[in-house]
Amino acid sequence: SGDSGGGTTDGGVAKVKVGIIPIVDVAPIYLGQKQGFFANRKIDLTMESGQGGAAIVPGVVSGQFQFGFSNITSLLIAQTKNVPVKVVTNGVASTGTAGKDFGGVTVRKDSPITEPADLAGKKIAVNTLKNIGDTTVRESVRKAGGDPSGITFVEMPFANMPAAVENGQVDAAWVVEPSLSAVTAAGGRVVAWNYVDAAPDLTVAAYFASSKLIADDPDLVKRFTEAMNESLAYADAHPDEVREILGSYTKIDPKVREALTLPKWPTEINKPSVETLSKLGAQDGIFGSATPDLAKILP
Amino acid sequence: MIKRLLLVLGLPVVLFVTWYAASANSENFYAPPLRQILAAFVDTWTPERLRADVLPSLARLGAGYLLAALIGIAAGVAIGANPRLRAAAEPVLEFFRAVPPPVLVPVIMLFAGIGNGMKVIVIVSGCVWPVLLNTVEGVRATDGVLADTARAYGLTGAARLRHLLLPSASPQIIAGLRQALSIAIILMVISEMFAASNGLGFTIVQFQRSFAIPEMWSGIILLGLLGFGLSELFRLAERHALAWYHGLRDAQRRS
Amino acid sequence: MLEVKGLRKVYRSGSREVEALRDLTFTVAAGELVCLVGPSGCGKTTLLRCIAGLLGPTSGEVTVGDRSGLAIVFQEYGRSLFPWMTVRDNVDLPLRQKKVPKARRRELVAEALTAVGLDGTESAYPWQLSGGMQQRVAIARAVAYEPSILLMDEPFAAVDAQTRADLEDLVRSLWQRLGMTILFVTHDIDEAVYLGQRVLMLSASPTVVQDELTVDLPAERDQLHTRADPRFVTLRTRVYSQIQAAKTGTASGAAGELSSADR
Amino acid sequence: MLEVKGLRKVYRSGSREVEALRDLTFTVAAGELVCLVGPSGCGKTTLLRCIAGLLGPTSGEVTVGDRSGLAIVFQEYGRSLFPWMTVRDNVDLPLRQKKVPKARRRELVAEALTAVGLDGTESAYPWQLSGGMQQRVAIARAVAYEPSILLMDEPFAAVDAQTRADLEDLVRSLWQRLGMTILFVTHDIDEAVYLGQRVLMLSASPTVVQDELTVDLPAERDQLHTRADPRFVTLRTRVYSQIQAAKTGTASGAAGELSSADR
Amino acid sequence: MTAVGAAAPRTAPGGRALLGLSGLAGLLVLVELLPRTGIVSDSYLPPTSRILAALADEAATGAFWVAVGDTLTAWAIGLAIAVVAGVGAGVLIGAVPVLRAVTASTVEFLRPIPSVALIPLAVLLYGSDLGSTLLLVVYAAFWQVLVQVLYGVADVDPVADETARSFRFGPWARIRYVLWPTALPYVFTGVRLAASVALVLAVTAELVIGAPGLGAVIAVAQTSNAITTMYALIVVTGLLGVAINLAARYAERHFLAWHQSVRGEAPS
Ligand SMILES: Nc1ncnc2c1ncn2[C@@H]1O[C@H](COP(=O)(O)OP(=O)(O)OP(=O)(O)O)[C@@H](O)[C@H]1O
Ligand SMILES: Nc1ncnc2c1ncn2[C@@H]1O[C@H](COP(=O)(O)OP(=O)(O)OP(=O)(O)O)[C@@H](O)[C@H]1O
Ligand SMILES: [Mg+2]
Ligand SMILES: [Mg+2]
Repeated sequence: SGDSGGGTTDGGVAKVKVGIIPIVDVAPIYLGQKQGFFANRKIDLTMESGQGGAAIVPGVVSGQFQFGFSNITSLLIAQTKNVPVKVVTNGVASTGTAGKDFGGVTVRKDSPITEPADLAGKKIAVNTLKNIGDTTVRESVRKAGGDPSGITFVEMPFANMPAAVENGQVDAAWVVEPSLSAVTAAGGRVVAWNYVDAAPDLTVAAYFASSKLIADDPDLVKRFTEAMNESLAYADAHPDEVREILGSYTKIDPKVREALTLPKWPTEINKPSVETLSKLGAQDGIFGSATPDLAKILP
Repeated sequence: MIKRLLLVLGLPVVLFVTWYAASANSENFYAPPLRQILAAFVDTWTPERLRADVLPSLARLGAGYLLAALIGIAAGVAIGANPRLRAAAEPVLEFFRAVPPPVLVPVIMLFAGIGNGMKVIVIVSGCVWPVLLNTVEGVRATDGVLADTARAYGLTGAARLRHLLLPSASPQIIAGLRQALSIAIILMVISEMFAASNGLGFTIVQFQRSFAIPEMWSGIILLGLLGFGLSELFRLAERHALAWYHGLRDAQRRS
Repeated sequence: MLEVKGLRKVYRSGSREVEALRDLTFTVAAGELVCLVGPSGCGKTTLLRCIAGLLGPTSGEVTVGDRSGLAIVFQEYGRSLFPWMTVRDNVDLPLRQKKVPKARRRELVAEALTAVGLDGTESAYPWQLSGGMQQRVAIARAVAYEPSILLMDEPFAAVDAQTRADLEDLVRSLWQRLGMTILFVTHDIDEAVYLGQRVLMLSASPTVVQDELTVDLPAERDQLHTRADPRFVTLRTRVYSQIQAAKTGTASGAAGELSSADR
Repeated sequence: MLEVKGLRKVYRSGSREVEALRDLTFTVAAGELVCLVGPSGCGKTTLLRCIAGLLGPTSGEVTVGDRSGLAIVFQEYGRSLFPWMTVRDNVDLPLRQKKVPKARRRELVAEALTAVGLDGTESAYPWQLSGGMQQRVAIARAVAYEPSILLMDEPFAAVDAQTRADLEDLVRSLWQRLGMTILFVTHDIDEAVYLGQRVLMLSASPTVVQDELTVDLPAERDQLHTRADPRFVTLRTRVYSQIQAAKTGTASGAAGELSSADR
Repeated sequence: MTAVGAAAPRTAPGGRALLGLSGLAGLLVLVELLPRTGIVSDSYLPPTSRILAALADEAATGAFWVAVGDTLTAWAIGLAIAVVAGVGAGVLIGAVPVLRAVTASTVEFLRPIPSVALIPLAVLLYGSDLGSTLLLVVYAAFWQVLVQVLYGVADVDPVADETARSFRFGPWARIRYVLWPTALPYVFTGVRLAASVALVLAVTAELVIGAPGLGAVIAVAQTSNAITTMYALIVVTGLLGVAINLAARYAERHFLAWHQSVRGEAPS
């Protein structure tokens, strides 16, 4: 079925499906939908929540979804394999402030690890191997003067990390909100702010579309991008509304929702930070022998 | 021999040729031409790769499967032979049976950590069911006259188990073991989606995530080949273990 | 010793309810050989199952000396053999359960199979044998067991006349040699009279003991002479008429009188 | 019409090889009632299976007029009944397969069950019946089918003497009424002589036709008088001695001469 | 001396249900005690009481019931397709020896391919609609039924089959009256296996792909670190499994009343 570029149009209104992961990062699109930024541009938005790239990217490529949400490193990998997708606008970015970011490397209260360099040679949990987590954590260690080559990364869902750290199954875990709050609430400490260490104001994720849609229906892409940018800006300016909207599509505990650290939602993609991620990835060998062509993946 | 080879390979060859032809000009990123997949197969599954990824998987698979067979048969006999126990245990077992492994894994991780033990338990947790259910049903279906004979001659306890219940349930137990084999492979893949750093399932999932689609398909083909190879082994074992049964069933059919 | 007192058995399954046995009372002394006859479906198999402890009575009581020395030959011989075992193993298994030493077991198995005329089939599976051969395996199994109580449910139904005669003599000689208690169900009236010290006759359903008859033939019997004995003929005629009475439902009173006068 | 020519059947399974039938040749004319006797394990069941087309001969030939009108009562009566069907359905099913109209089917089923004495068990399952009752269900099924060729493998082995006599008369009256061809395997020599127009005697393994005997008794037979007929006694004695000869392996020559002089 | 008196009454059907409930109750108590005694931290495995409270909260929302409905719909349709296809193919393949020989290797090749590996394919074809859930459900459940049917068909009693042949039953009648009833107990086991596999895959597909249903709700709970809610939802899938099994058992008692396994347990 449908590789129909802009979805079915009904009185000029385009039905648009967006593949997202139901986490804090995508709050702007929900907020924007609520504020009518998409309806104003004749976009009838539906969110399809998947667990990650494995479900979202094929959906976008085949036209089942018009847009998707993915972290930058995954998109860079996709580019090296010539997956026909392209970024349309920014998704989410690091706050750039150590101590106040939405993700970091945590350890148990009584852990001997106190600074990033201590992570060398340890076992660290990340949500996906060979992706943005491990490359940026290595960079933190490297910058602190440690040797990242001996680190063992273990893959597990964020939700499991607090327990794994607590039980000593791993020495440290890279977690993001809301699991980060759970760890610190249980007395865990953050020893490294990997996003902050990797690059200033790191762009973490972006919205993308298939090359086919971009070629066939540039107007829809333009309208979506505008609406998205408006949403991003609105979210950045209204943290309270963000915390409120989280209650509608996540099950984050209301108390945690009030306290958790929100990310930044700039409308511009921080190109140098993407270049850094590309360099880090290449350094860690996650692109194989290829190097991502940034011009082909970024707008 | 040649006839058997023809029977075994006939349909697969036809299907592969069809696939090859149908996909030759495929533009779809996720459904590449078989040509590419086969090329990727050769490049990917080098002997080192097999040793590093397939061997650990097979070890976990073997351990999980054997454990599941043991538990399934032991518990199945106990439950099948004892209606009260069955009444008490069945709802709890059905409860766990309905919980999907991907959501069960985190719970298992709580208790079993993240090492090989966890993966083996995940395999067991999934493939014990067909063995258990079939054993229960097989034991329940033990012929009444035969059971009476055993009782009359004082076959109780272990002897009853060894000489009556197990052999008479064996056709169904074997059916369960057969089912469990392919489920074990499936769960091997699922278990390696969590906290793994090597293994066939892990590798396939990595390929999937890194958009190495021909390599991913080659991994799926390897899974299929693995399943086929194991089932051939199984068939040989079954021929041996159920010789009496096949003889009995074929006795009059062969004319 | 075997004692059945007021035994009643009702089968209930779903809405169907069958009173297989109404009220049975009789005893079999230790070392006695008693034959049991009765119309088809009157509850003979049910009775044996109750005696063997395989079926609980609905009411009444069954007392058996020592069940551990009890062997039974089922009417459904085919289904009572283990299809996954060879003939030898089928006969051997109960002996192993009884912890008979290996050498003795080998001896017993070989003897029993020879006695029933099954030499050379030791390593065949039951389903490779003819019906009569299967039945003889079941007999051999019981015989090799050297039971103190032997229950046999139409054990010779599937064998030819000559083999049947041989097996009858086998049962009598075993009985005399080992002094066991035997309860023998048969449809063949001549066989009942030829074999037994006593013949118990069951009525048609609702089943009670219709009559019993002491067989006052000499202990030494043989196929030719015993069967030609005029006393034998009288006895068999009496059983025959009793059974016919049972089938047609004639009250057992008169006939019962007749035979008891005979004892 | 039924013709068996040079029939040989060897069972092969694994290393075991059994020559069940060596060389059988005989014919049964249309509408004839022939009884078949022979020692246990000599291949009678195997022969019936070959005739019914359930088993291919190793060599030789079996010609049967029209197999579509053939019915068979198996020796393993218990296993030949479908446990998932009631007695009524077991008897009815072949008729449905034959596309007999419903009303007629109901009639045939009821008649057949009454004839074998099983009124009132229509809605029971086979495993709720006694051995003899199960066997009678199998007989009723064959009888209701109104076959043109009827093969019966020890069909009365599990029923009591009186029922057996009744069933014997039933078979003869059906045969006379419907004019079917019947091949009847039995171990009871009296039964063979009482029922048949001819008795075929098989030898022990290696199996050949050892002898055959024409039963020159009047067509109207009844249990009391026929069995008392001196001719009957002569005939049964002859069959008995032949079978004994077969068992002990005596060459069939002399005995064969004897009986052929008799024909 | 051994004496047998009147038969002791066996477990009545009501008693059976009671036993089953007590088994479940035991599990609940265990889960209550594990965290309470500190064997595992209650933030990772909350006690039964908290899970049940969360379950009650969930059950009060309409969205929850919609999700349950979605999951059950996908389950029922997927299972129905898998059973019909599995039984049909199984009987056909089982009854025709040549077909069996020809397809055996292909079946063994396809069977161990995990549904999860087919997720990209499913998304490619159906996005995150019901279709992709169904594809995964049917693919996984089909094999369960097929293999059971194949073994069941092989279990036909030769004497019963010969009886049918001797009465000139056609192929269809032999399947209908001999092969099918023999295979039925195996089919029941197959359907029970398939029913839970279908449920497992319906939830898994929703979890990973995000098709609407319980799985999607679980995914949200997981990413939101809402552990208690997650367990509550797992309990729901488990309870669905118990309910499905109850229905299967009921059907079995009805359709297999003649079978040794059922009649053997009738009170005697
Ligand atoms: N499992 C059962 N369920 C219900 N009824 C049964 C069951 N077994 C036997 N019966 C009934 O009990 C009665 C006695 O059966 P039983 O097998 O004891 O008879 P029998 O004397 O051995 O007959 P036969 O000589 O034909 O073997 C019969 O009417 C039979 O239908
Ligand atoms: N399926 C089989 N496999 C191997 N051997 C068999 C098989 N069936 C029968 N036989 C052998 O063939 C021979 C003849 O068997 P068959 O059943 O025809 O004898 P029968 O004359 O019917 O005997 P009975 O009177 O005891 O029923 C026997 O020696 C038996 O062991
Ligand atoms: Mg009986
Ligand atoms: Mg026979």
